[in-house]
Amino acid sequence: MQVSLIHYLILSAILFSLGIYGVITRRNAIMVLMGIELILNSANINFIAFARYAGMQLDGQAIAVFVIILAAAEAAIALAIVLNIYHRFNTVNVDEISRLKE
Amino acid sequence: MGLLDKQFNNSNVIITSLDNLLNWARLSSLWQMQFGLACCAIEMMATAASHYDFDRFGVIPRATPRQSDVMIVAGTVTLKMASRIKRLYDQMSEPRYVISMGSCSNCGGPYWEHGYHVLKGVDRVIPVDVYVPGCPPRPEALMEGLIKLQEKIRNESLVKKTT
Amino acid sequence: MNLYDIVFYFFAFVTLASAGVVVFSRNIIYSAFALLFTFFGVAGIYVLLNADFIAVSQILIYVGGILVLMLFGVMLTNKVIDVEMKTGTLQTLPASVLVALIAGALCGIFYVTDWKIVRGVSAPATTTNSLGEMFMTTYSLPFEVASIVLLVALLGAAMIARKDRLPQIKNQK
Amino acid sequence: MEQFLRNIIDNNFFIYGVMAVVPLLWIVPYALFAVWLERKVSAHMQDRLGPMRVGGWHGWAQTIADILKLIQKEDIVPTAADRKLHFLSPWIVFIGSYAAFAAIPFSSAFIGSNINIGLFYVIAVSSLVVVGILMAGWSSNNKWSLFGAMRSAAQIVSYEIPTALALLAVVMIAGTLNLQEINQQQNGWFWQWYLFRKFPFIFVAFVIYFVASLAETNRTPFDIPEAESELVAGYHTEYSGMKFALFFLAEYANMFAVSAIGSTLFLGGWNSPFGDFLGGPFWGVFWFLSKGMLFVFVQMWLRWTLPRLRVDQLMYVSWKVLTPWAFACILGVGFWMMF
Amino acid sequence: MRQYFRDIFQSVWTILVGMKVTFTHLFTPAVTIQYPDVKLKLPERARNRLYVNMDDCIGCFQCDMACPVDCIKIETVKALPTDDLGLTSTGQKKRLWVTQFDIDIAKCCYCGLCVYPCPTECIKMTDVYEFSEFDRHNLIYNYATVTPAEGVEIKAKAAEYEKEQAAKKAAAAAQAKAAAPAPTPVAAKPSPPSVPPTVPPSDKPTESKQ
Amino acid sequence: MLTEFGRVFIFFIIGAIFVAGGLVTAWLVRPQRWYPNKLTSYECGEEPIGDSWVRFNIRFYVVALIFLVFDVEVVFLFPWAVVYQKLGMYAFVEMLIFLAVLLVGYAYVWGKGDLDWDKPEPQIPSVKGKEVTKPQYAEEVTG
Amino acid sequence: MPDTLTAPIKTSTGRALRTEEMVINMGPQHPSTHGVLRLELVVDGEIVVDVIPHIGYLHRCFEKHAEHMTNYQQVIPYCDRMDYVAAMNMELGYALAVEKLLGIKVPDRVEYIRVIMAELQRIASHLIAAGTYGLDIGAFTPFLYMFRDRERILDLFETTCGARLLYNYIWVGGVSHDLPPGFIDKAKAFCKYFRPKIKEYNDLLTFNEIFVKRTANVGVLPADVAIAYGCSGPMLRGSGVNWDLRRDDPYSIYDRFQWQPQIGKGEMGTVGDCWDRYIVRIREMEQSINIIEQALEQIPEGDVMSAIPKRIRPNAGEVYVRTESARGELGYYIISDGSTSPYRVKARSPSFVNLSVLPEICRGSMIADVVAITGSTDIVLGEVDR
Amino acid sequence: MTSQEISEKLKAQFGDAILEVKIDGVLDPYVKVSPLSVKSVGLFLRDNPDIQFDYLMCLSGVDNGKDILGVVYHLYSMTKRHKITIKVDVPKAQAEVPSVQSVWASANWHEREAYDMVGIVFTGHPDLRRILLPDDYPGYPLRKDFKVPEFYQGMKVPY
Ligand code: SF4
Ligand code: SF4
Ligand code: SF4
Repeated sequence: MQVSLIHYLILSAILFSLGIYGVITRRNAIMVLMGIELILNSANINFIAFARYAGMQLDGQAIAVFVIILAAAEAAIALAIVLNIYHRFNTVNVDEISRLKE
Repeated sequence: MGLLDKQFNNSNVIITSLDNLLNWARLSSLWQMQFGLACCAIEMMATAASHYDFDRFGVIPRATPRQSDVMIVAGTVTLKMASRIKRLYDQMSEPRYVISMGSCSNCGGPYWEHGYHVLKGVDRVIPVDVYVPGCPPRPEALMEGLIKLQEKIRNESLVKKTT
Repeated sequence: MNLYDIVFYFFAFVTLASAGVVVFSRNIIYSAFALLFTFFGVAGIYVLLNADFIAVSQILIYVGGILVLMLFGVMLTNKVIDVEMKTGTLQTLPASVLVALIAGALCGIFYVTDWKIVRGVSAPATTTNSLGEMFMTTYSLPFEVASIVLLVALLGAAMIARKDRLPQIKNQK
Repeated sequence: MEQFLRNIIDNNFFIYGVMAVVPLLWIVPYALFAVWLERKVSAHMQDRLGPMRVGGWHGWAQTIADILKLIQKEDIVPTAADRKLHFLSPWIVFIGSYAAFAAIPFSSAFIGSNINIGLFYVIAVSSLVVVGILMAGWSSNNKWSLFGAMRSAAQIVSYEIPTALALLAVVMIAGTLNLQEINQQQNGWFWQWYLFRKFPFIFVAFVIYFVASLAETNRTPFDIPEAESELVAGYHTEYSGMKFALFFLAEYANMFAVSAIGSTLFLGGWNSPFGDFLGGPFWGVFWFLSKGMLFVFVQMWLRWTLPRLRVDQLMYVSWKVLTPWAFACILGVGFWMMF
Repeated sequence: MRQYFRDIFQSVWTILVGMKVTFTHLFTPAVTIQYPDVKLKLPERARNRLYVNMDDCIGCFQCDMACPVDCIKIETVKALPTDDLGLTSTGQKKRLWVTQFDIDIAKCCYCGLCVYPCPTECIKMTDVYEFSEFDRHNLIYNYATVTPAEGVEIKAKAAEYEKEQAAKKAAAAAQAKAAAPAPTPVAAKPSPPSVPPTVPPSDKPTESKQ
Repeated sequence: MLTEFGRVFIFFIIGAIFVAGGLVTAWLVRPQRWYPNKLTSYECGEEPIGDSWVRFNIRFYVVALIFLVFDVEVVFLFPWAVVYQKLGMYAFVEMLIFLAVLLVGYAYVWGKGDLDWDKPEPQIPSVKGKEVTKPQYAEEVTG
Repeated sequence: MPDTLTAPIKTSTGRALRTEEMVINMGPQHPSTHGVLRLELVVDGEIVVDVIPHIGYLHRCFEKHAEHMTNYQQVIPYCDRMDYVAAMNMELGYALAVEKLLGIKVPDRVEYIRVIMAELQRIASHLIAAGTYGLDIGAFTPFLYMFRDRERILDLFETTCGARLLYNYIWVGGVSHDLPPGFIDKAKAFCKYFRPKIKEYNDLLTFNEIFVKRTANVGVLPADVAIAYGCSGPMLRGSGVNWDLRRDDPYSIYDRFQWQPQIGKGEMGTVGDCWDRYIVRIREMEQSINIIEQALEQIPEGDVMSAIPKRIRPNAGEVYVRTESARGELGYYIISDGSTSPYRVKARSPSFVNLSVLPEICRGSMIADVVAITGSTDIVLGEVDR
Repeated sequence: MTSQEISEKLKAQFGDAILEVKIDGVLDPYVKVSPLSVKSVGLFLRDNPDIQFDYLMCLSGVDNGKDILGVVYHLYSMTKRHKITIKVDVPKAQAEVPSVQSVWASANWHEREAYDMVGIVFTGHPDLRRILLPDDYPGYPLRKDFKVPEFYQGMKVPY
């Protein structure tokens, strides 16, 4: 079967699910962030696949660039927060943190 | 299990020429472990310095034992240091060689009699290939020791020696 | 099956397999390093989709930036011998079910939808040029907004991360 | 399958494959030669002779013996180390630095891959090395390695900014990221080189690029990640034998890669400095390699002249000296081109 | 701010100055002595391996006593009146067999202290420095001209002679003072410190060159 | 059809093949005589105290954070630089704004000292201890 | 989650580490510990929280050997081996001490020869100090230049006494050989050769901005701390204390020469930083050249062996004699019980004392600074451990 | 100030704690003090404005034979430029001397060395560990009755 849009979409869907799985199941805050990165990547694949196949043209790519940039900003802030939390509570475990907060 | 772990029973042209090649490489590129103990180390530094230039033989100092081929024990080995030397020797990757430089590491040197804290010869903890006498040995003497060691390496062989 | 397909399957495999490692590995440092391959694979996918600029940006930002940041984060917050390192998981079963559902639904939707595939769209010769023009023209507002976002990220991150960082060096024994 | 095979042949797969191998044929002899050269240069700068005995004339076979010896060395993975990552990291480091050669134009007729964002690609792909180094340092479970890796990562990452900004100044004039095109634009006599245009902005950019590239390749005065007098051997402290050789090779490959980029962007790449004199694809290789080696020589020269910086000074240089000046260059070029 | 620019200027300037220095050295001839091909002539007073001219040694133990390291091991046996050991080059008569004269060159610290007290100037330091070995025991140099076997023989002879002498003396004493309590002739010759050589006799030929 | 990027990909493959080849050759040749002492971690001949996998200090981090933001900025700057000549004034002004905003951030982190690698002020030791009365040094000694 | 799994790691002094701290052993095999010093660093990231020096890896039992020798003369080779880079200075101190014990006066020529040798040795030693210091900071080339020039001094020594490193030259009551013919010319030629070389070192290393930035304001040792810790030599002078035993407690014939002790002035940073200690050494080399040139001019003819006693047998008593070795105050405390060998010899070695201040000045610096500071104290382990 | 004056001052201040003063007939004049007073003597010597011994040149542990160990302090004043030797004798069985580490910081390592070599315990020393020899080394080598151990950690010690 010729690889076409659908392949990319399914690929991104699986990647997305994996990301979601990571976000849900992992307790380590950094792991959660990694999951989020996976999700963002899968979204980007969609954008670009549409750009290529579904006439979104370069707009898709431009949006993808913005997504990447947002991802970077998000990663920076989120990791800074994680680190700060770590300094406060000496753990990056999400449950632990919510318990300690009380 | 690599080639160097093997021992062939009889030699042929391939093995001999391979032997020669590998031995040549090993003897031409003896990286020395940067490691000096006492006065002899100063002469060792002088050997590496401009006037004598160890680099001519392909000897360059490496700071980590993992990447060095020859350990030049230059100086007095004390009891406190002996276990460290042993450990460092252990950490070197094979094939590895040891040159004992100077009276002290040969057999305790001037400290052999009353040195309550001096190991009387580094060969009590690690195997030594070449002993370079002198206190301290002149740089030339160290080089001569190195050439001796190269000679020894040249004669190593993958073929099992029938003794 | 032509070369294009093979390469696609290769990258898809790299991406998914390493993403799997990221998600399922018990060792967070493995997860972090597996992320390298995920990003790389995704970059390959982008290339296949004619998005060369994005692909390279992906490598530059994700691998060179975000991943390094993550690695630092992991190394700063985890001890390998800790229990934490082997990150605990929770609600594995419900999560699996949920995620399977999501995946199924998504795939299904993607599959059944009749995408309006525009054929014959050849990629522009230089995406960079076009992208540059677009940033300057069509997307000039988002472009400037991005700068603000970045500014905020910079300030925020620096502010949050900054703490009384200097250790107390006691001059007393 | 048949289709596949035909595809391969149709696509000149082999030719491309061969083309991809060519840089390798350059890198390995070059690395051997560069190491030898470095030892000779350093020796003569220090009033000594350097390798003299191995192989006869001026020890020309010295590095060959070295590499043959490294192949014979036992490979040690400490018990405390993480074996998988320990194994993986030389791959990443070497592949990362090798891949950069894909976009480097060796001559007008030879370039691994004439991608139109070549420059951007080279910058991006070199960041793979950071991950490899971090992996090496972390997996060794050795304190010196870890320090070396951390420093290295922080350093490479910080100097990527001035590097990119300095290159950007050229890109603004060139209007393309395609290295081959950039080369073609500098055709002619040497004053056509970007180095001498828009004086002094590009010149400053060039200096910034050169300094930053020293840091990216961990050369003195920025060799703190492997600072022998502090960190023993930095991130490859625990590596022996062939794996170490790969790190070594990667380092020298990197040295050449940054030199190649520098000469392409600032010194006209494969262009002859004297108009058409000795021009053409064949001589192009010659000019290119000699310009690259000139850079490499200067790197060596600096290495044997300077002491090394401390970590905080390193960051100072990157963030407070090079980056602002690079910005200034960009703005300067921008204004120049506008008015 | 001024400091900032000053620093930058200073750095660039001093780096250039340094580069000039190294660059000029690139073209100054190297000072290296290419050792195995070129060998330096050592000065006259060079202190390297010891050499003992056994023809001149009278076995006086001076060098042994002077040595701070105790690496000289000498064993002498009184020569029989019948033996003629010859003269030293300074014309002194040798009265002792030097059955063992070992210098453990591996212990020696080349201080030269043994050289000065020697009455016949037969122990001296030479300019030979190339004598590394694969086996440490080869570094014990025995200079004695008598082989170990001969040494044993000489010792035996000497002991015999001693015994004879003692017997004679005892006899004489007994004759002279038959009544007096005989002095007990203890084992007349205090057996030489029979420390076995710490190492098997080396197969190295005795140093006789130079 | 093998695009230019396909050729790049071949470079990756060749690189990998080279590494593999090198490692395999070495594996064929080299000896392997491991024993526990050889595999201990190197720490200048001492036995390591504690593990090196400890938590590192945060100061490695802030640099990476700042870097990330600038990295992203570079991604924007490249397409801009390429089309700069073509678009002229408009692009220039737009980029000036973009840069200005970021430079504000840059100035901020510079001012706040986040660009500095954390370095404690040099600690100058002093004579201490309760019983101490600092002796005075005569001129000719300290002068 | 608190670290329940790991017991708190402790340093060798028993201090438990905080979470972010870690202990690194620098040495005994480390390129920049100048031999077999081991520094136990407690670091927080790159910042050094505490330094615990461990010495003794080269303890060669000098004092025990001295007691076991059969006569006083035999101790001299062992003195050489304490500070092997400045062996002449070590011998000189010992010879002076025994001479004081015996009450001998040595001939003038001997005094001059000793001064020449001691000063040449000081230059040789400072060359090693400065060279390895450059190495510590990462500059390789100056090290080799300095070794190259040091080799000339060694040549002078070798022609005089036959040994390159450990001379056994200065004896109780004299020296072992008279100067060889042509020595004075060669020494003068050396002085002439050497002066311009100092400028070369300065160009290449001393005033290099990177070097300055690496060493200035690092490891500041104020004068009072230096005195309290008993520092001496270039270490003390680097802290701005104008104190040189050659001038302030003159021995031998140092009062006959014109020269200036050099002190740190804080030109590049604070008084007493690493750069000051380094520059003191560089400038001292110049002063030593001055002394040597004067001595070469003034040296009288005479016999060098006349005062050597046949038998050294001092009366029971004790003496503490100190001299300025290349590293500082070298003291010999000799107790004689009236026999031919010393009852007790204690060497107060300058490096040992100088090293003890290291933890003070290292605290709160960075790892790279520790290297710089250790280098600037210029220790020789043979002398620290004896 | 001459040694005479210094010793007189000391005598006036400490009286009985000054056991012996020897100024003539020796090369280095010395004052012998009782072990327990050594720290206060040190403080006095350092802080008295006329004396100001701010520099501890050397501190040696000595085995005086006859089961007596001794500590010898060589003091110098940088400001006043005079010196004196202080001596302390302690019986081997109870070799304890107060530490002067807080008086002169340089005493720290010297005392550790004396402890290591001769086995004198300096009370009040902040960190009295062996300094030169390994921690588990048997005996104090500079005592006259020291016997070289046959083996140390499995390594043969004598030749
Ligand atoms: S052999 Fe001599 S020179 Fe070498 S370390 Fe021993 S005493 Fe020093
Ligand atoms: S040179 Fe010195 S150590 Fe060697 S034998 Fe003579 S006196 Fe003994
Ligand atoms: S001093 Fe001379 S003569 Fe006497 S035993 Fe020694 S070598 Fe022989």
